[in-house]
Amino acid sequence: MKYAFFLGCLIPARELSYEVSVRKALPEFGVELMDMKGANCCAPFSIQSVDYDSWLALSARDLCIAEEMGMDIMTLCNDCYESLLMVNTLLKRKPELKDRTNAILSTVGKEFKGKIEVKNLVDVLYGDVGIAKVKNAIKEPFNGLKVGAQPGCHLTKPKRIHFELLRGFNELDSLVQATGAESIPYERKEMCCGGPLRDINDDLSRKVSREKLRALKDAEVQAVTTVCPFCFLQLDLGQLEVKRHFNEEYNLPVVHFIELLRMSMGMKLEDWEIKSHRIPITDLFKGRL
Amino acid sequence: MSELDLNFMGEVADTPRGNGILLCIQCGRCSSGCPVARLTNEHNPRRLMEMVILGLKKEILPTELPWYCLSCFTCLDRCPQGGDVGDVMFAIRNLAVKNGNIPAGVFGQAKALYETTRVINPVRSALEKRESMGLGKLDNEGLTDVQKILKKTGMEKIVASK
Amino acid sequence: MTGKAVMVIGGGIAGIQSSLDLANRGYQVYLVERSPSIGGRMAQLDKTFPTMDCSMCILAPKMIDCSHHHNVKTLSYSEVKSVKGTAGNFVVTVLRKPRFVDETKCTGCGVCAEHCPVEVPNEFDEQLGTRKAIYMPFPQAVPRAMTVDKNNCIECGLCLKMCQAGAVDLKQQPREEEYNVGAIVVATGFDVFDASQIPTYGYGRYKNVVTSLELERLLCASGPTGGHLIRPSDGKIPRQIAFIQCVGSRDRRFGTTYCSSICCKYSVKDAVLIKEHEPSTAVNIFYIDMRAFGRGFQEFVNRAKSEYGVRFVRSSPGEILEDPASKNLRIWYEDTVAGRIENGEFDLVVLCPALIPSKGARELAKVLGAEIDNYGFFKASDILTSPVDTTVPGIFVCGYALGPKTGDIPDSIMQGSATAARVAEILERSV
Amino acid sequence: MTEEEPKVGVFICHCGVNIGGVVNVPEVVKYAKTLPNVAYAEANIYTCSEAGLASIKENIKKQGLNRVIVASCTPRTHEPLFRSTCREAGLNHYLFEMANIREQCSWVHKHQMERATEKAKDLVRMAVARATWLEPQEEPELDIKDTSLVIGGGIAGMTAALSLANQGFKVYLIEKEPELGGNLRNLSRLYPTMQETHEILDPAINAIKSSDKIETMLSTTVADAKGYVGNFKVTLATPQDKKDIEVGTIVVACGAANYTPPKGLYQYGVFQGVLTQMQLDEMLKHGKVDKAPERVVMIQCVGARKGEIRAMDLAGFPKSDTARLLSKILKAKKEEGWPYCSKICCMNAIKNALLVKEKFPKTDVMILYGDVRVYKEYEDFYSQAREAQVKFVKHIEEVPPEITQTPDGKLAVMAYDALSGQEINLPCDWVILSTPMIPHKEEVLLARMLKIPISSDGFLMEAHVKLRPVDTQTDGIFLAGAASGPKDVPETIVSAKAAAARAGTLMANKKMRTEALTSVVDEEQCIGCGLCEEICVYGAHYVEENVSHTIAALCRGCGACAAECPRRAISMQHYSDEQILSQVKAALTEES
Repeated sequence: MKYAFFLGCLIPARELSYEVSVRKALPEFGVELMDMKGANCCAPFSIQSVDYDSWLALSARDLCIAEEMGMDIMTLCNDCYESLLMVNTLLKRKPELKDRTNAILSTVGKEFKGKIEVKNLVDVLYGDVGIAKVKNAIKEPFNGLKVGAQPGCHLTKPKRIHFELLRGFNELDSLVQATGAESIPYERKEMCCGGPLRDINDDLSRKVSREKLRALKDAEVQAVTTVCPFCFLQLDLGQLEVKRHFNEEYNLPVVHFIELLRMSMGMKLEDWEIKSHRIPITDLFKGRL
Repeated sequence: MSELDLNFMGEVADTPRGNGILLCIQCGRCSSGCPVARLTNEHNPRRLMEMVILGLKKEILPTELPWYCLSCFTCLDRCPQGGDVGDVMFAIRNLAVKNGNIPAGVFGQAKALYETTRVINPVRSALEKRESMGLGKLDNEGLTDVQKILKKTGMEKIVASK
Repeated sequence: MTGKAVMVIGGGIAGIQSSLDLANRGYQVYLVERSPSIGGRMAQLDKTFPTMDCSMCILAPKMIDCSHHHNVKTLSYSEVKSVKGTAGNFVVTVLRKPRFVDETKCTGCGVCAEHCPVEVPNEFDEQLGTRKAIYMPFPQAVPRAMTVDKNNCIECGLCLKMCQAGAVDLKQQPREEEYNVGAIVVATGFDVFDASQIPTYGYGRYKNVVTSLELERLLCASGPTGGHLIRPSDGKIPRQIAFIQCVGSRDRRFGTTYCSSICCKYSVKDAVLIKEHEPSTAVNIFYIDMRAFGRGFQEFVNRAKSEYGVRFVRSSPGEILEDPASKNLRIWYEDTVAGRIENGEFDLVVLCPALIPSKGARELAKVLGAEIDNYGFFKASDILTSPVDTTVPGIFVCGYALGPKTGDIPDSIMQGSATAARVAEILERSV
Repeated sequence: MTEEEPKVGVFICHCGVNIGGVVNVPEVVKYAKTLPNVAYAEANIYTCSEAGLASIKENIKKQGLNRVIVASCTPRTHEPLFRSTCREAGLNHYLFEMANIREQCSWVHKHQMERATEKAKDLVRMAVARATWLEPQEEPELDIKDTSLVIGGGIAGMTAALSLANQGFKVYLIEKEPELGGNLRNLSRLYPTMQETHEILDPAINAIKSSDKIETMLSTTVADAKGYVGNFKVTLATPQDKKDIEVGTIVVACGAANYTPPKGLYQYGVFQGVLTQMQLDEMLKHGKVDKAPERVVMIQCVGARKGEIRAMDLAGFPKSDTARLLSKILKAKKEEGWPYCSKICCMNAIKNALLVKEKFPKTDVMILYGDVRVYKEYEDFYSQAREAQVKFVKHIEEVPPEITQTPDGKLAVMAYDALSGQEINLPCDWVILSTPMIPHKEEVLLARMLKIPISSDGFLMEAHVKLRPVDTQTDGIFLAGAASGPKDVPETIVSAKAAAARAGTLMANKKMRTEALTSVVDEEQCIGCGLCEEICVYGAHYVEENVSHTIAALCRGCGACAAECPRRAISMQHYSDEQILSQVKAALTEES
């Protein structure tokens, strides 16, 4: 299984451990990640807010690169996934949009044909690799660790697009269960982490992440796992910000799901990766680091 | 007394992703699920749609009303009339930006995209860490293409304006 | 004489009215009803708006008139299989499903049901109450005969032994009968939108979220709780009740974009009823447009507000969450007039679902060769000038088989009579 | 008193919990057995169910009962049912009496169980007392003429007339205007299909003209109406002369009128640009518009849904200046208007809004509403309007919009948007008022002549709002179209065909039985003073050779003549003095 590996910009900038974990864990399942030469940013929320055509063209350009590589794209971040998936779906369904985008892409010698699919880490692990394979790759299961899984908005919404792909957060839940941990239901699981408002309205962004942390705390989870780097940032770094601004302590360790998976497969996290978690995870994952 | 602009609703409806404004029946399913609306009365997607229908252009475009939205699409999934509230918010933001109302954060990301093909770039220490890990450098080969595209779509003017 | 015979398919109030008008006029009527008894949806209701008549009290006399009428032959527990021929001379094959009880002998005494060991949810009570494998859907059923539900029956034969009238015959076979009629009237009624298709309302997952039809059964004297309104989860009397309008109606996601026309009216009626039963109960109606149209209804809403203190909130709630311990429901909504996002705790939530075509209506339309509209209801040949004609000459339609074009019971009745006029018009001319 | 001893059977109903939940039914049964002449008594769960009826029939035969009492619910819905059961068992159905122990006992004394049971016993005792005096009656039989009179040549009247003609009956169709068409004539298009009105009217008018069974008389009204079902004698006032006709049934299709607001309401009649929807429709139809309007504002529910200030939830008032607004609300006195929602004005407003948009695409149309009360599949029509950029704004109805005129002659509407709390000022060219359908004034005269009751809001009253929507209290007279309340075109046509069916059924049977409940004159006692003829509202008495006679078919059994007669010469069949006095005596005897 080969994928055009769409890294995005937040992970290489601030969450290297996510990239490293993916590069280490996925080969175990026979997944080959081919780097996308010259890929540009997926044009997330901020760019879509500025200009519609730029969003279509920029996302479509990445889709063209993957089409040239002849492989489906695999994204890690929810924003990249939503942007590329939406454009891929819109251009396939609406010929007038496709022509409009190809008119812009022609200036850079690219043409969108709509030959590939857009997938994210959960799709690949749950859909293509399959739960059974994931399960028997687990060497040291977490036997009942109480984990709150934060799917992130664009993993499951807008349903209108995802609905046909029958995607929901129960895929992430079953992956978490596969590692031996227990995915604890908590109120307002579908709610946003507040990420997109960061740098636009930090006060509100913190208030939303605080609601999320409060709901997780009420459900008495021992750790939080995320798929989207924005959610990770909001819930991990966010706990420090919430402590400073609202003087509330949650100390909920937050880990990327891929790190949880690596640990359950018996791989050890390196020191710098452990330090990159602002909320210490050392005592929770003793013996596995 | 606020002055009403007759064809503001039409303008939003003709902006890409803005057509949903014509279907809104003001039922309130979107606003009660909106995470931000539950935290502050400043933001209410339903009331914003109502203000667009009324034509309160001056109360919306130059203000921070368009910039409370998380684009988490909870509203869009709940709208019974296919009003696509989430999409209409993007249309309103596009019009706000055309009117010169662009938050610093958004402008920063747009500028970074124009200069480095990425909206967020690693600090130097993170770059060195990557090289030491043997993960290679982040390539900007697509920069000329990105700039050509932004020129064609006219977004270049917005980025270069400030 | 075929010219003087008519087949009415569907034994609800519309079908009954059409049959009565035709029979009183001298036509031989064959009334085909798929379920064990005629009466249709109206039989399930407690009271009707705006007069607060008890639904069964004004329906039962008509049901009995219909079944005792010398010109009406009721074919209950039967379905139309095939139709051949044209207006004035149709040949209809009707499948008489085996009810494993001889209708002529059975007096409906119910002794067999007392001894039947099998107990299953009763469809008539919207699965809230139970019935035995040998059962009668409701006390005033017409025809007054028991029916054996073979896929739940364990063939223990107890009913056979206990029946003094010797009416039980577990070997009964389905049989097909052919009827030669001059015209056909379709009155197949409606089914209720499956509210679980809106997951944020939790219908099917939260016990205390019920549909308005289930509420009617809870309020009805012959219902599973004998008319006492209690919470399905713990049987307590609800103190805080919420009605939510437009669940499925006015919704593009499910193709039911129409307004079902009666939900605003019956929820005000139910609210007033509940307030009469238990004045201390707080009743809230969440609506988008309070569509109490037509004579007498706005006054009814005003009285509900001022006299009974029913609270009307202009809002369609976003989501409902259940407190796992108390099974109470927290509704998140925005009072759009006050412009405030609020959440309230309720111990019973009633969803007012859209009315959709009844199961089998599409297949019947195919059998009849009649067109259906884009909602799946029977298509009127001309909405304005011939509202009760289908696209097939000689076949007419009345009641909610016509879909939202039918408002409430008086509309069904008027359409029933109108089909009688149409039948008379074409058969008079031909004879 | 009939020859054989009265043997009374008493059937007491539980009606599930409705009666059984309050009244101790077994105790009442036991008590009934102790009453004089009671040969049999039993309780049933639902006497109106087939089991109950079967038990009555069985016991009439087995116990040889010649009187039957059912103690259950209201005779209004169930007396015909129990009477036909007695008839089927061979017992004259006037030897039957009901005691209402539900509406008049268990439902009203829900919280005093013992006293309710005592009252139930009293009611049964009274019924048994009366039963002993009951006598068999024969119902007069009438023959029904197979011609029908349809009053009103609008779409309702024409549809009814055509349907009756197609059913083979002769029809007189009269219309007070010089041409057929009624209200639809001055409408340009019809919702929801937006068909031109003449596409509907012309075929109907042509069919009427070419039908040999329909005799149409224009500019004709009803001068007087006498007679009874099957034999109505109606005098028509035609332009030339008076004409008498005899008909079997009458279909009233006189339609409804449009409410014209009083001068000054929303400046109607004061400012030139303030019009009603009908006037706008006419203007659009005849193209009398020179300059395209920049904006049109429509106001819903003008003169409708009034009667009391709606108890809107003012607690949740938006943040704009509450005190000033509350004072305005209190000042908005109880406006003159009709209490009901006339259900066609929302659709009519949307139709006109779409017509304006079609003719002048640039014009901005805004509709101020309280609720958008489209219904049925018309919701798609409402969506179509929104997609055509018609703006729907829910305004605070307690503060009626104020219309002012700007110096340049334009109008300005000031209103409050309930959904955003904004005070909005809308400069516009026209203000269109959506007004309800209201009853005709002439209806009152027609109703008095035909003895049809009028409901509180002025429309003709149907026999039962749910189950007999096109019948009236007077047998043989039916209602079609807007005469019995606002209706749109499809509903009008359905009600017209229904009225035609009901009238047709009656005339097809050629014969009919009517209630035996009429007055009877004892000719020895009667001195021919004529007081009874004077008092009788239904004209059912006439004096000949100074003896008074009853017209059985006309008599509604109200008893006014019997009460008025100084010689006590008149008695009411089935309600003789002895029967009623025995009930009174029974009621007063102390519980033994």
